[in-house]
Amino acid sequence: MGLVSWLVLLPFLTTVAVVLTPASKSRNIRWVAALGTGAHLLLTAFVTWKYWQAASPDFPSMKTALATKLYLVERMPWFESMGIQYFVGLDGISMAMIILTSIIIFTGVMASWNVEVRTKEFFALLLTLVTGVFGVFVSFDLFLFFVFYELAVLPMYLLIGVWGTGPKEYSAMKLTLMLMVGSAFILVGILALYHVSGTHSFDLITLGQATYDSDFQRWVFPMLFVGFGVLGALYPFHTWSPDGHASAPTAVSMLHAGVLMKLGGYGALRIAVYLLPQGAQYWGLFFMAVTTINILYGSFGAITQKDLKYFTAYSSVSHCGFVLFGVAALNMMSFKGAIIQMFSHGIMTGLFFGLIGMVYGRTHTRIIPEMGGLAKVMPWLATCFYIAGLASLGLPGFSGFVAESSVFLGGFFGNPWHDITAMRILTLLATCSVVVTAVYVLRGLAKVFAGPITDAHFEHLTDATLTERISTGMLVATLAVVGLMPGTLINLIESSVYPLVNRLHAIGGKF
Amino acid sequence: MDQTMELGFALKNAWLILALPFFSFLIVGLFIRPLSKRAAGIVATLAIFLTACFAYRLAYEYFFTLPGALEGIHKAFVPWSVEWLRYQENMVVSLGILTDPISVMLMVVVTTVSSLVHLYSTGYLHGEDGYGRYFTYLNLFTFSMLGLVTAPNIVQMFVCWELVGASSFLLIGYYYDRPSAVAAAKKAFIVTRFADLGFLIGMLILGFFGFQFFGELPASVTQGLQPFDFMFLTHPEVGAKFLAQGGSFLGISLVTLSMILIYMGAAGKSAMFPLHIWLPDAMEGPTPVSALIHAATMVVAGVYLVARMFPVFAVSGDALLVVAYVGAFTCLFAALIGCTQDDIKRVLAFSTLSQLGYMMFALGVSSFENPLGYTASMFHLFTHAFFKALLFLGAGSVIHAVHSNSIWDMGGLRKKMPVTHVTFLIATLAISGIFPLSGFFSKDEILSAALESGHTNIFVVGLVVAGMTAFYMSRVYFVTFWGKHRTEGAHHAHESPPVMLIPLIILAVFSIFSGFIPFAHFVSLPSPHGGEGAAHGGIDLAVALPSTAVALLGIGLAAFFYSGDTSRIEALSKSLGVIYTTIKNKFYIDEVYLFVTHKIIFRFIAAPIAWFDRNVVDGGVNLSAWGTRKAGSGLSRTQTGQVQTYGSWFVSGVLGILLVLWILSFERH
Amino acid sequence: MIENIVHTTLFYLFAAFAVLCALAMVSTHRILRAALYLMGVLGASAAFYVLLGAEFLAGVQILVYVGGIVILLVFAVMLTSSNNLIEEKPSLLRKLVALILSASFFGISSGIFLGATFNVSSRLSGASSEKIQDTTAAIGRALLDQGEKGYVLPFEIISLLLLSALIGGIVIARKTQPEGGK
Amino acid sequence: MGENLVSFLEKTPDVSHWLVLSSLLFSIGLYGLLTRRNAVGILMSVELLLNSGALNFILFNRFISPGNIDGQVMSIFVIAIAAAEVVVGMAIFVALFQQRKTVDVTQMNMMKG
Amino acid sequence: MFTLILPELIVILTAFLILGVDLFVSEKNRVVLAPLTLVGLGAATAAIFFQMPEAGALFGGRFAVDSVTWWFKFLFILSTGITIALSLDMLDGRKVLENAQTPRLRFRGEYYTILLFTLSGMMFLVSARDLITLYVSLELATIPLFVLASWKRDGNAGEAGLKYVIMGALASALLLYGFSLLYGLTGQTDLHAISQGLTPSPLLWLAVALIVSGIGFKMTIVPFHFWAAEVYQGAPTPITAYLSVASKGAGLALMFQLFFRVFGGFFKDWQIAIAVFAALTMTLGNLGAIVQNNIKRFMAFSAISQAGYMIMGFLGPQKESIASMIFYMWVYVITNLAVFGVIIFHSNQTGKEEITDYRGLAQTNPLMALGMMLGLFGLAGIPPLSGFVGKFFLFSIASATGFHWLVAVAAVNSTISLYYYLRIVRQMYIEPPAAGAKALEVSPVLGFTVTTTVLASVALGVFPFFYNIVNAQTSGWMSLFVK
Repeated sequence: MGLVSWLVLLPFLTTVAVVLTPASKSRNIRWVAALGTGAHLLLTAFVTWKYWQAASPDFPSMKTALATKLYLVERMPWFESMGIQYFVGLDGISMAMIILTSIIIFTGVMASWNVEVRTKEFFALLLTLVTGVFGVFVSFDLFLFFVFYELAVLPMYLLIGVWGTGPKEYSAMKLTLMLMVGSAFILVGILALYHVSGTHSFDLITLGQATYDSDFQRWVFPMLFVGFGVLGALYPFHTWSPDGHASAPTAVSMLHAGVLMKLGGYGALRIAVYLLPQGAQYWGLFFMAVTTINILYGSFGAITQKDLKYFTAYSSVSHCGFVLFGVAALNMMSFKGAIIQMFSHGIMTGLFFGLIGMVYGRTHTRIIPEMGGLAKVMPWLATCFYIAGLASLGLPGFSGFVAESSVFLGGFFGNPWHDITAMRILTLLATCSVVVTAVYVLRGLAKVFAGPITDAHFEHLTDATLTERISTGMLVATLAVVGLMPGTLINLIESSVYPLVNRLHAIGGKF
Repeated sequence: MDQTMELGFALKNAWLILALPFFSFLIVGLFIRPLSKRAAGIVATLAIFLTACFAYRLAYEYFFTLPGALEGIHKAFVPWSVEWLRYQENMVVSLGILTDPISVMLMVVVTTVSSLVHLYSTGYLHGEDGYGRYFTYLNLFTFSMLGLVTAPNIVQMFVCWELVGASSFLLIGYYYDRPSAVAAAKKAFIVTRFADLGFLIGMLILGFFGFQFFGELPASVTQGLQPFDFMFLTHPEVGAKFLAQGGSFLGISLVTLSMILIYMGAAGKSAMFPLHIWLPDAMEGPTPVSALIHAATMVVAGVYLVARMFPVFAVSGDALLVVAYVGAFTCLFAALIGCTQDDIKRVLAFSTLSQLGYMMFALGVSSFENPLGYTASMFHLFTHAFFKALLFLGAGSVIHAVHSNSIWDMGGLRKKMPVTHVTFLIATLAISGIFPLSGFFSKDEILSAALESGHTNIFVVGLVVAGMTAFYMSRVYFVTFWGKHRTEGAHHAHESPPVMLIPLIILAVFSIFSGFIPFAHFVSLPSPHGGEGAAHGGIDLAVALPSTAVALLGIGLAAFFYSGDTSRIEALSKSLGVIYTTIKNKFYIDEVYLFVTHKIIFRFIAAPIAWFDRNVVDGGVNLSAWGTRKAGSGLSRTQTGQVQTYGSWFVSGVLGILLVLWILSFERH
Repeated sequence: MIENIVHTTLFYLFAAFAVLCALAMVSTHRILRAALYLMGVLGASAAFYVLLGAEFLAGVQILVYVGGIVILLVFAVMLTSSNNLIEEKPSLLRKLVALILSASFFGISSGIFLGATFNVSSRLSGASSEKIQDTTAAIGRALLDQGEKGYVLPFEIISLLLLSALIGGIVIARKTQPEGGK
Repeated sequence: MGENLVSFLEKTPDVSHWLVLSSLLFSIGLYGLLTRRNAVGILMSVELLLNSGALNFILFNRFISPGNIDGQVMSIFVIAIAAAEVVVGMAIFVALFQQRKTVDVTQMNMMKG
Repeated sequence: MFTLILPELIVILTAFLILGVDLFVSEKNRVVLAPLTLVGLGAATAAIFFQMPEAGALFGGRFAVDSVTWWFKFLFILSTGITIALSLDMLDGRKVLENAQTPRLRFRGEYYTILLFTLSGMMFLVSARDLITLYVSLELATIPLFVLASWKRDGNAGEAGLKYVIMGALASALLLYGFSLLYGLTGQTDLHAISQGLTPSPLLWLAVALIVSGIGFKMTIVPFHFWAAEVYQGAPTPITAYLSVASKGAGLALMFQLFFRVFGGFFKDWQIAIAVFAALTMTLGNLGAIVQNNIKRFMAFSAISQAGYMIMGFLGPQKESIASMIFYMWVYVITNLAVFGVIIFHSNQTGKEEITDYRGLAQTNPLMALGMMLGLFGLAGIPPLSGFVGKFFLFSIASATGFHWLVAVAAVNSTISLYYYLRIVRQMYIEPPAAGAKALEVSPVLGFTVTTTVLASVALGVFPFFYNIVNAQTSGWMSLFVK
């Protein structure tokens, strides 16, 4: 059992521990979950350190590398005759995602401190879900990847269905099914890759060394991209997201918008673009156009929303559009931007949903026009909300700016395979969303927190509790740290982005 | 920069100018504020005073100790920088400090005004709930503004640009339970954000070409620089390449396009027409904030940006023309509105707009051949900071006493508030351009720059506006301080506490004497071929006499209409009819914006998209689910329970397979 | 070749008889008559077997089929339709569907049969050509032979089948009221 | 005419004639199976089907591989299987009749959908 | 040599033993029958393991044992054993609620005997190497099931029996006709000899079509699946389970026998047809399941769609095809039996079979609900359950043979199936229990059976051990028949 396996095993063991804790004491269950995820946070820190030690000497050489290089690798044959392995490891991108997930789940547990209904099942499912997420980020065997991928998606059904609000069954079903249809396409793609490569292996690195003819790449790439795109809220497959998020309980929204939606972008980059450079070159512009729609459409859609969660969900559609936009733009900066955006949006939207949950827990409404003046009674939450809002509109000093500016630069700088003018026009259109974002974020925030208190019973509401402060504080701090010192994240991921770009240039070709 | 050169303490440790306010912001915001509001104010103020001292020291070292400084040669260099954001190789944005004449000058201005405003605020906001929060924001603003001023590259500029926008937003919305303040804050942010979109896009274009040229230019040009650095972008060879290879879009050369876009950002921040609408509303913030942000420092950031990018603007002559004409128009337009407003702060706001217009067109009319405008603009920026801050703080003092913003609620305050009165008068005269106050010098320089560069039409506008400025400022002065008190508030008004008066006095001193600084010696347009441009100071009588004359005329008119009873002005405004109401309503620009945003964008874009999403896209998803279910129930109808039907299916299945196999085998064999 | 003529004539006679019986069987409304017609078809089949040289089979056919199974079916008719021996007519649609399906099956299959070439044994030029003479003994031996040509295994399997059909039949048809029903 | 008939009759029926006959019987059986409303009638049609299957085996045995008796043995088994099927079917129909008082298959649609 | 047929002999002897014991013991003491049966099945399993490395033929080549037969036989024995374990509560009646509407099943001895006979039929089916043995053993594996399906002797059981017997007879007749044509084409009954003598011709396609209908009936392939819903609904629940696993397994074995052994030479001719039927079967099965309310009917459609996945393994001569299909069959059997375990537990206790009757089960009987959920997810193919792994391997075969569209159809179908499986999960987990619902009592046997099957279903997916063994033993099998 190596370190990386522990990253997956620890949440699983926590799940087991939660299951074994007597159901009568919900307090104990919470503590078990908190300790487990807290320990995971420490473990992640340690692993990051280890990763850094192992990887940093290679940084210079990665600039010309064509293959992703992994560290802390563990390999074990699994279904040997099919070439399926238990193959886990880390590179910079997955390390960043692990850090993100670890933070979000810890804060998510903190934010669900007041779940009293069927507490045990709740935490067990939540931790199962996160086990899957960690698994996805560390696995480099596509079979294993897919196993974890679905494991991460399914618990959502129950989490939303049981602990959700509103039309929860409908939303839960819609979410699950749409994501599953997406994963169905991924499955087709993975199998096609496996057989066509002739490598008899699902190992990403090995598959990366095979050659695929360009016709094949042309049809498999969209399968994979759309398949992952469903989870990444690619237009028009995003509609699970508003309903799903609106119905989900706090921690689930946090985890889902914060981490799960990132699996989409991660997969698209890691698998679709990495393995099928020519496919990416063929389809890049098309997907840039689609994601531009995503970006603008999401932000315009958010303007008129009345429900805070719908509001945030649409904003997520817009922001996740940046991730996929960056992936589709196919250059160094856009890739980097996409990855940073994943991280940044993860933290930011986690914060958003956490806060919405906390506010909802107090006001019992999420309808924006019904609220007002809450800053007076809950200054902490209001401050955090403002910070999240400002971060979401890409205010420099928070991570969103780093990400979005990278994506814009990447899109604007273009790549050798697509018409530069078209790319620029799309980029400029996408850029326009920063204004729209400002409009809806500020309108929403102003209505909810500023102005006079609209309802007498709001007068007696309390500010954040200790756990809530820990949770929100951590997220805010992360946003600021990455925003103020983007070097931390960039150094982590940069060496792993090089191979992606180098491959595009090496295995290129004009159509 | 010559590495062997001995740097003084301040230049060596230039990072302190950012670090002091930043850490003060963090410490005050996170730790002190929750413990004690009072301590928060004190610490924040002290930190900014310390920063101001440091800035003075730095300015001294820069202007007086560096080699060649005394001869009037002030080279730009970066005493400190660290890598901040690495987009990719050769595309690194650093966090650093650029010292050149204008940045050092602005450091002085910002820290001075900021520290005085901090001090003033300790009195002005005494006992309010958000006291600690206020100082946190103020520190944040100071930090961001200094970051903007010292930015060595355009990205840092943009970053801090956004941050000052955000802190301005926070400060305008300081009274967050007041809907008008919230709306104003929102408006300010969104309008400037919209303008920043232009900045951002312009930056993308510049960055792209910068990056492209970076690889093509010899190492002597790119040495130690990055594509986003001002020192690179404004390099003459880069400009030449821009002209040669920039290409064009829709018939406009890309360099012009990008500079106009960047100017859009500048215009947003500096509230040029038609992006000016946020500034008058921004007066909803506490008055010291208006003094600091919306008069003295942040709003001049646009001017500063244009000055910073001046060589590139100069490369594209058209962009400069845009700057000049928009500036001149705003100058006139705002002055017109200023004459009709009743809210003291709004009058000041419009006067700020108008003065910013001066600065802008001064930049717009200058060129490497006629570099005077550049100096003049910076000079006016410098003097304006002081007298406008003074005006605002004075107005704040009055408002503090009267508890109203309307000038018609005041009156007769000259006895009750002597210090305020005198300082306000000084500032009024300064802005009106009366010799020997500072405004006179800087405004004259602008006017003569316009005249000399051959933009006579702009000169005429400037001259007219000079008179109007004198008129509306004197109007405020007379209505506020002369006549009888019109309300109870004015009756019970009394002088403000010393912490508020001291800044007034200090600023008054600056307003009087800053005009005598031989500004051209320090700040002048760096010529493209090294060395300093031949900027000449001094008074051009051909300009000074008429401008003084119109100023006096304006004051006289104001005295005629407003010093005593107001029936004359009422008659005049009535006779002007529609024109008067249009001007009073700020030409209905706000209404147009409101119409566009709410009626068009929200109703015809956002709402349809939301509807489309819920009904068409989501409808598609639901339709597929519905279709599946329908198919299921349709299919279950074939499950009739009739065994013979099943048998029929069975047999037809056999026949079907047979046909399939047969047809397939035809194809194969 | 009179043998051939007789053979052929018999074939067509029995074929016509069998087909007519079969048609009558499926179209009569009286179920007991249907049983009778079935008996006719099966009897004709026995004749076919004789024509095909499988005399033993013909005997088995008469004994088991006609004598056993059809009688069983008649019992079944008696036990299940004591009061309505006349069957109601099937619906037109059902008849039509059945007609189309069975006709197309017949059309397609006979088309295939007529067009197919069989690997017809060369030894078979006439009815009296050489073949296994004593089929009865051969079948008897084969059924109990464990070797290459033996059928002891399917024979045993079929005995298990018959046994379980017997047990099952008894269990199901035993006249007991089910518990817990209505 | 007579000559024609004789020459026609002189040619003994060939394998395809037999096959067409069995196919015809089979199709008639199918028709019966698909139209009879009495379950026992259906069972009778099944007998017809099985019978034509058995006929096939015998005729193939005769024509294709007269050297062995596989086809005939198969026919014996088919007859046995037919018997077993009838036994079981009869038992089930009788039991059903006790419950529903009819064995009309068109009424056997309590479970559907 | 004798050991080759030992498992079958043990099963048959056990059947006779049960029949004998049943005659001589009183009703009360007949509880010993079940353990006896299970012991017999255990012995047969042991015999299979005992013979395992040995392969060979008996009875002049009519009966043969090879690597594939072991796994099928083992599977049949296992599913029979589990079925018996699941029937215990209904037969011995100790745990059935007194007012439950489900009547107790009677005639234990006969029940076990007939089950064992069908089991032996299936075992012979796998080992049969000539048409006659194949057909006869197929009938042995089918006809007694008609009886078992109407064992309850109520109206629905009778109707189920009627439909089953008529459709079964039709299928058997069509199959027989097809066999006769095969015989006619070659003059041989030996499967290997037939496969040598066949050449593509319309007559062959007619034979194949007729044979497919027979197989389709056993495996419930569209459009031969219609009987399944009603028979599953009317049959006693353990028999439903048995039909859905063992009978379907027998169908798969039959298909192995015919499509690999006999038609293996020209798989390219029927490959596309298989793909079409696989797609049709899984789609229509799934669509049918969406609207069902009765859980057994629902499981019938679920089983139909599973058959569609199973036959994907026939798409091409991949090395892994055999192992994949056997593995999936195993997985499916175990998972399906786990689900049926819970269904039987529930209907024994409540006498209800509607999906909505499962509401709140997670709160009254959390472990059973968990078992049900895992079982259903396994059927839907959710990782890391074995159902996913099995499906993945099957999809892999389709992908390897170039049927990417079929993979897409199958994968989307998995999603549809998830939709209806989630309906049950929703009832169990999301809906609150009915007012006053108490925890239902779980009998030890059922509890044990469900637990072990669920665990096995998880373990098969997580640990490659089983698949590796099957694959190692069967990977060369197909090359004998398919070129």
